[in-house]
Amino acid sequence: MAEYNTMEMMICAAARYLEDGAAVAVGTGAPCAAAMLAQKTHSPNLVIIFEAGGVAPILPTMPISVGDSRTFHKAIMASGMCDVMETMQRGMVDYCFLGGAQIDMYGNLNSSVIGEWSRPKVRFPGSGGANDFGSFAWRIMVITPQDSRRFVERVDFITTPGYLDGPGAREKAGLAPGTGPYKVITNMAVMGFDPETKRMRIESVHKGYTVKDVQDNTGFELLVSPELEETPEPTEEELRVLREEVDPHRYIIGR
Amino acid sequence: MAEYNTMEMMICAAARYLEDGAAVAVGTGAPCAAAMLAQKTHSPNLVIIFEAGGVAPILPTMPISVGDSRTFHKAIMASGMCDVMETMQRGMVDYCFLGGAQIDMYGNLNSSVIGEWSRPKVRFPGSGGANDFGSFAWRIMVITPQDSRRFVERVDFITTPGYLDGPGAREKAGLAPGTGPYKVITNMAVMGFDPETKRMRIESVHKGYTVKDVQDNTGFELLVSPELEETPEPTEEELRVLREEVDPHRYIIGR
Amino acid sequence: MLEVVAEGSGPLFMDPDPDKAREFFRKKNRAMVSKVMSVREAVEKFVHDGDYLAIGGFGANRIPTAVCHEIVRQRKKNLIFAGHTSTHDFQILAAGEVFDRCDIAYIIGLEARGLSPNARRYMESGKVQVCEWSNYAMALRLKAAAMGVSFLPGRNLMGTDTFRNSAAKVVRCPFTDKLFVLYPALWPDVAAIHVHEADVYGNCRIKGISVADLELARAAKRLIITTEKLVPNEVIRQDPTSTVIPYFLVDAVCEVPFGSYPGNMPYEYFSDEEHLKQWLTVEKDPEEFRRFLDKYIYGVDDFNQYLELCGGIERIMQLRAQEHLILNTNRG
Amino acid sequence: MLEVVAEGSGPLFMDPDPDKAREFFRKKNRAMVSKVMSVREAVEKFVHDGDYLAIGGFGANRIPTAVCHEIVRQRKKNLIFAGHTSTHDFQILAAGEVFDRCDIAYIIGLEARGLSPNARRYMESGKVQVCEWSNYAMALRLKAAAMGVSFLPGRNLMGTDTFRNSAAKVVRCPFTDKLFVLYPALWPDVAAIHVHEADVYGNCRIKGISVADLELARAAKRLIITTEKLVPNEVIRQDPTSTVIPYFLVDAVCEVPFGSYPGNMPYEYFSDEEHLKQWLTVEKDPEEFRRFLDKYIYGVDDFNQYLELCGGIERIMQLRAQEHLILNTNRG
Repeated sequence: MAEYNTMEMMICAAARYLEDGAAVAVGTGAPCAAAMLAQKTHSPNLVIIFEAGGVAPILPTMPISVGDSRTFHKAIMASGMCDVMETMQRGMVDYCFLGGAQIDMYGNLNSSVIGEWSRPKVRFPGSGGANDFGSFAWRIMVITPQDSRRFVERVDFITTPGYLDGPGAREKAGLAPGTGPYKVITNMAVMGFDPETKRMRIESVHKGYTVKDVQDNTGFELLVSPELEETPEPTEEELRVLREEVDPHRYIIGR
Repeated sequence: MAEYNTMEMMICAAARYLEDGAAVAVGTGAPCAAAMLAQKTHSPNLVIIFEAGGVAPILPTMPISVGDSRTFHKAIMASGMCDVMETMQRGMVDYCFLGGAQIDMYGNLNSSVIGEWSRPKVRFPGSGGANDFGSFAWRIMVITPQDSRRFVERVDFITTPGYLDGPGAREKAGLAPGTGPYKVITNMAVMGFDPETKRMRIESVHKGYTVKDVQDNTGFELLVSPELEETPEPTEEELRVLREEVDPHRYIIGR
Repeated sequence: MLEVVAEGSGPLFMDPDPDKAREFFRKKNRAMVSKVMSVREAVEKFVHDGDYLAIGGFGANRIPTAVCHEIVRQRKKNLIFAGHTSTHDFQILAAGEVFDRCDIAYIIGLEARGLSPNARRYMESGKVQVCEWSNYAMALRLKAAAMGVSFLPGRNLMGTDTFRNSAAKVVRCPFTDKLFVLYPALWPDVAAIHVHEADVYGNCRIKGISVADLELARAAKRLIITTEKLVPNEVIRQDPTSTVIPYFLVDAVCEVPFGSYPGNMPYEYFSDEEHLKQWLTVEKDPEEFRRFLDKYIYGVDDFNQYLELCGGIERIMQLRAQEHLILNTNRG
Repeated sequence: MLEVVAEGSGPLFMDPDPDKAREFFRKKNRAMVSKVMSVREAVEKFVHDGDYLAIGGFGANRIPTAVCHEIVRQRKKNLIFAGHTSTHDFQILAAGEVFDRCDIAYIIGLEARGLSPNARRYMESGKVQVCEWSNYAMALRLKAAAMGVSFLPGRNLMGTDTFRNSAAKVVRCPFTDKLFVLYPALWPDVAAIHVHEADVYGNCRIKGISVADLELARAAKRLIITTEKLVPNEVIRQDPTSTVIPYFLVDAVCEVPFGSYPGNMPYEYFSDEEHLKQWLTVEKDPEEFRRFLDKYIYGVDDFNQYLELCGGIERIMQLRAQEHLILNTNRG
C-alpha cells in the first residue's frame, strides 16, 4: 500500500460515503476535498452545494470561503442563501459536513462558547450555517481530530443538533424525521450511531489504531459496533486523484 | 373648453390623484392610461408597477395583459409576483386601481360570482391580484361606469375588501391600518368615502350631471360631501398628451 | 396548536405536510443526465389522471401551450388545477374538461380580451369543485412549499368572502399580537413551465419577469420544461447568475420553438391577438367550438402541426416584428 | 395568540411590527433622483449612533469595506450589528468597537483563515449584549421583513441552545399540527451592500451569488450602495431582468472601485490573503493593532488612500489575475 497521512486518510474515508447521485452541502477544507474526491472517483453525479449560493460548481482550486468566487466557478447556478437552505429544508440534500469545538455522544456540536453562555470563557463564531445544515440535511457527517477535550460527555452549548438527549429527541423537538448524525471521521476511526440508543459507536478503526486508542482519546464511553472492522486504507487511485487533481497545492492534505 | 368623451374624462380625473413621487399598481386599460397620463404631465416621478413583475417600465403602447412584454419594456426591473406583492405589503405602494362586477357603499368589490357562491348564476374570474392590491396598497382607486346594477346595496361576494361593514372593520379583520378605498371615478362623478362612516359619498359631479343623476344610477343611498363641487374638466394639455402620447391608437379612449 | 381565530371553509385539495414532501424529494434523482424528450412522452410519463397540475407564466405570457394541448389530446382526467394567473392555459384545459377540482385565483378571463364563454360554462356547470384564493395567496402557497414549510403568513384575504371560501386560517402573531392569514403549502404533483433557454439536463434561463415560476419550479414534485431552444451546458456554466431553475428540479426537457404561441414570449414574439379572438368567438357556439378543437388540438399530432395551421413561421415573423415594435401599429 | 410551545430567552433588539415599518416605507421617497455621494457623506447622513446595522455580502466576499471603514473612522457608537455571514466586516467594526449589541449567526471568525484575536477579545469583554441565531435564521428574519410580515417559519434551531438563547418561538402549525420555529422580522435601520454595477438612482446588478442581499435590500429602512462602477440608466433599462435591487430602496449610491478589497469581488479580483493575514497577525498585540488601525483607517481620509497603502492598482492587478486563474498557484 501507498504511504498516506492522517488528513488523506480522513478525506478518503469520508469520500466513500458520498454515493453517486447524492447532494452534499460542504464547507471549506477537508469536507470540500472529500466531496471533490468522491466526484472525481465513484460519484461523478455528486451535487456539491455551498450555503452562500454556489450550486454544482466546477471547482478550480480549494475555496477559502464558502462564499468566494471558486464556489460558483462554472456552476450550474449562482443562487443565494435562502434558495440553498430551502432546497435543504425541502429534503433535497442528502449529506452535510460539520465541525465544532466540541461533540458529545449524541453527536451534538458546539461551535458557540466554552463556559457559561452569558459570560463565556471562550467565544467561538456561533452557528453560521451549521445549525441549518444539521437540521435540514438527511445525514450529518463530521471530520474532526480524536481528542478527549473535543469529544466530551456533554457539550457546553448545543449549537447544532445531533440526537440531542437520545432516541426520539429530534422528532420531539420538531426536527424533520429521519435526519441526524451519520458518521464521525477522525484520525483514528470512523464512528456511527447506534440505531437504538442513538449513541456514538466505533464502526471501524484505522490501521495502526485500536478501540482502546479511540476510547482513550474520547471523553465519554463509546459503544462498539458488532460489525467492527478495520477502515479500508486509501487506494493508490484515491490518493493519486486527491494529490494530483483535488489538492495539488496541498492546501488541505499538507496540513 | 375642448370636446372630450366619457372615458377621457374618467382617465383625466383619475390621473390627477396620482401625485409626483407616488407608486401605483395598475392593471390594463383605463388605470394604465391614467397612470401614464399622470407621469407625462404633473408626476414625472410616478412609479408604475404591474403585479406580474414589471417595475417602472417605459410603456411603448398599452399592455393587453398585466404580464405582457410591454409591462417591463425598458423597465428598471423585471421581477416576479412575490417581489411586487411584497413591496406592496411592506407599504411602498400608494395607490392601486381595481374594478369589479359589483361595488357597495363601503367600497367592497365583487369579481367572483353573482348568486350563491356554491351554485353561482354567473362566474367571474375571481380575485386575481385584486384582493392583494386592495389589502396592501394605501389607497384603492376604482374606475367604473355609474350603474345601479353595479353599485349595489350589498355585493353578492366580497372578493376584495373595501371598508367591509364600516368603520374599524378593516383593522378588526387584521388588514393594515390606514388603508382602504379612496376614490371611485365614474362617467358621472367622483366619489370618496366619509371619514366617519366610511360610506361612499359624492365629492364632485362631472359637468352635465347632477347629484340626482348619480343617485338614480346607484343601488344604495350615497352621501354627499359638504364640499361638493363640479369635477374640473380635462384641460387641453391633458387631452393632447392623452390622445397623442398615451393612447394614440385609441385602444382605451376609443371604447 | 396555534389558536385559530378564523378559518375558511373551502376544500384543501393537497396535503401540506412538509415531511411527506421531504420523503418524495429525498428520492428524486439528482443525476445530471439528459432529460430531453417529446412533449407527448413528457405528458405520458409525468401527468397522471388525478394529479394536481400547475402551469407557469402569466395569463397568455410565457406559457407552455404545447403541454396544455397535449394534456387535452391525451384526454387526461380528474386533474386538480391551480387556477393561478391563468388565462389561455385555463381556456385550453377547460376545453378538454381535464380537471374537476380547481383552486381559483384567476380563471375564465383573458384579461382585457374578455371572458371565455366555454370556460365559463364549464365552471358554471357544477362539474368542478372549487376553492377561492388570490394570485398572491397562491404564490405564497407555492413559496411555502418551495421553502419546505407547511405554511406562510400574509396580510391579504382578510375579512372577505374570498377568505371564507378559501382553506386559509387566521392566527395571531406571537410577537406582535397582530392577525395574519396562514396559507397552507402547495406541492403540485406536476408543473409545466416554458423558458427561453435550457440545457439537456434542465438548467433554465428566463428573460423578463419570472411571475411565480421560481417558486413553482421548486414546489412541484415533477417538472416539465418546454424551452424556446436548447443551449449547451457550457453556456449555462458560463453565466451561472442567469440560471433560475437548476436541473435537479426538472424531469423533462422539451424543445418547443414558439412554444408560448398564441401567447406572448418576451423578447421573442408578441401574442397572436387574432387567433386568441378566434377562440373567444368560436366558443360562443359549442358545436362550432367542438369542430375548432377537433381541427386545432385533437386532429393534430403535435404542437408543430398546430403552428402550421395557425400560419407557421410566416405568422411568427409577424408576431416577432410586433414584439420588437417594428410595426408599432400592427397590433392585430 | 398562537400558543407558544417554547421560546428563546435572548433579547429581541428590534420591533417586528409590520405596521411601523409600513409607516416608514410609506414616507420613503420614490423619486428617481441622483443619490450619488461620497461614502463619508453617506455614513454621516444615514448611519446614526444606536442604529441597527447590517452589512451585505458573505464573509470577505462582495463586502462594502469602505462603509465599514468609514463607520469606524466616524466613531459611530452603540450600534446594533447583524452578525450574519460576517467575517472581515465584523473584524473591522469590532476594531472600532462601534456596536454594543449583536445578533450572532457567525462572528469573530474568518472561515478557513482562523479567528480574529481582537474581535474575540471584544466579544469576551462583556461589553456586547448578544442574541444567538443561525445564518438561515437571520436570512429568514430579513426575508420576513422584506415580505412585510412580522414572522416566518423554519424547521431549524429546534432543540438547541442556539434556540434557547435566541428570541425565536416554537408553535404548532394549524394545518399539520407539526412544530415550527417562528422568526421575528428584522428591519435594520441601515444596511450597506456592495454591487458590481449601479446607476445614479440606485438600480443595482450583482454577478454571482446574491447571498441574502436581495432580502436585506428590501428589509433595510435605509440603504447605502457601494458599486464597483456607475453605469448609465439606459444600461439598466436595456436588461431589466438583471436588476436585483430597484432604486426606490436605495438612499445613497457611492462609486467605490475595488470596494470589496481586501475581500473577493467575483469576476473582478480575488481576496488579498496577505493583507487579511496581516490583520490576524497584528491583532495579537493590542498595541500593535492600535498603530495598524491608526495607519490604515483612522489615519486616512478615505478608501482610496487605504488602497494606496495596500499596494494600489498594482496589487489589484495581481488579485485580478488570481481571480481569473491566470496565476493559478499565486494564492498568497
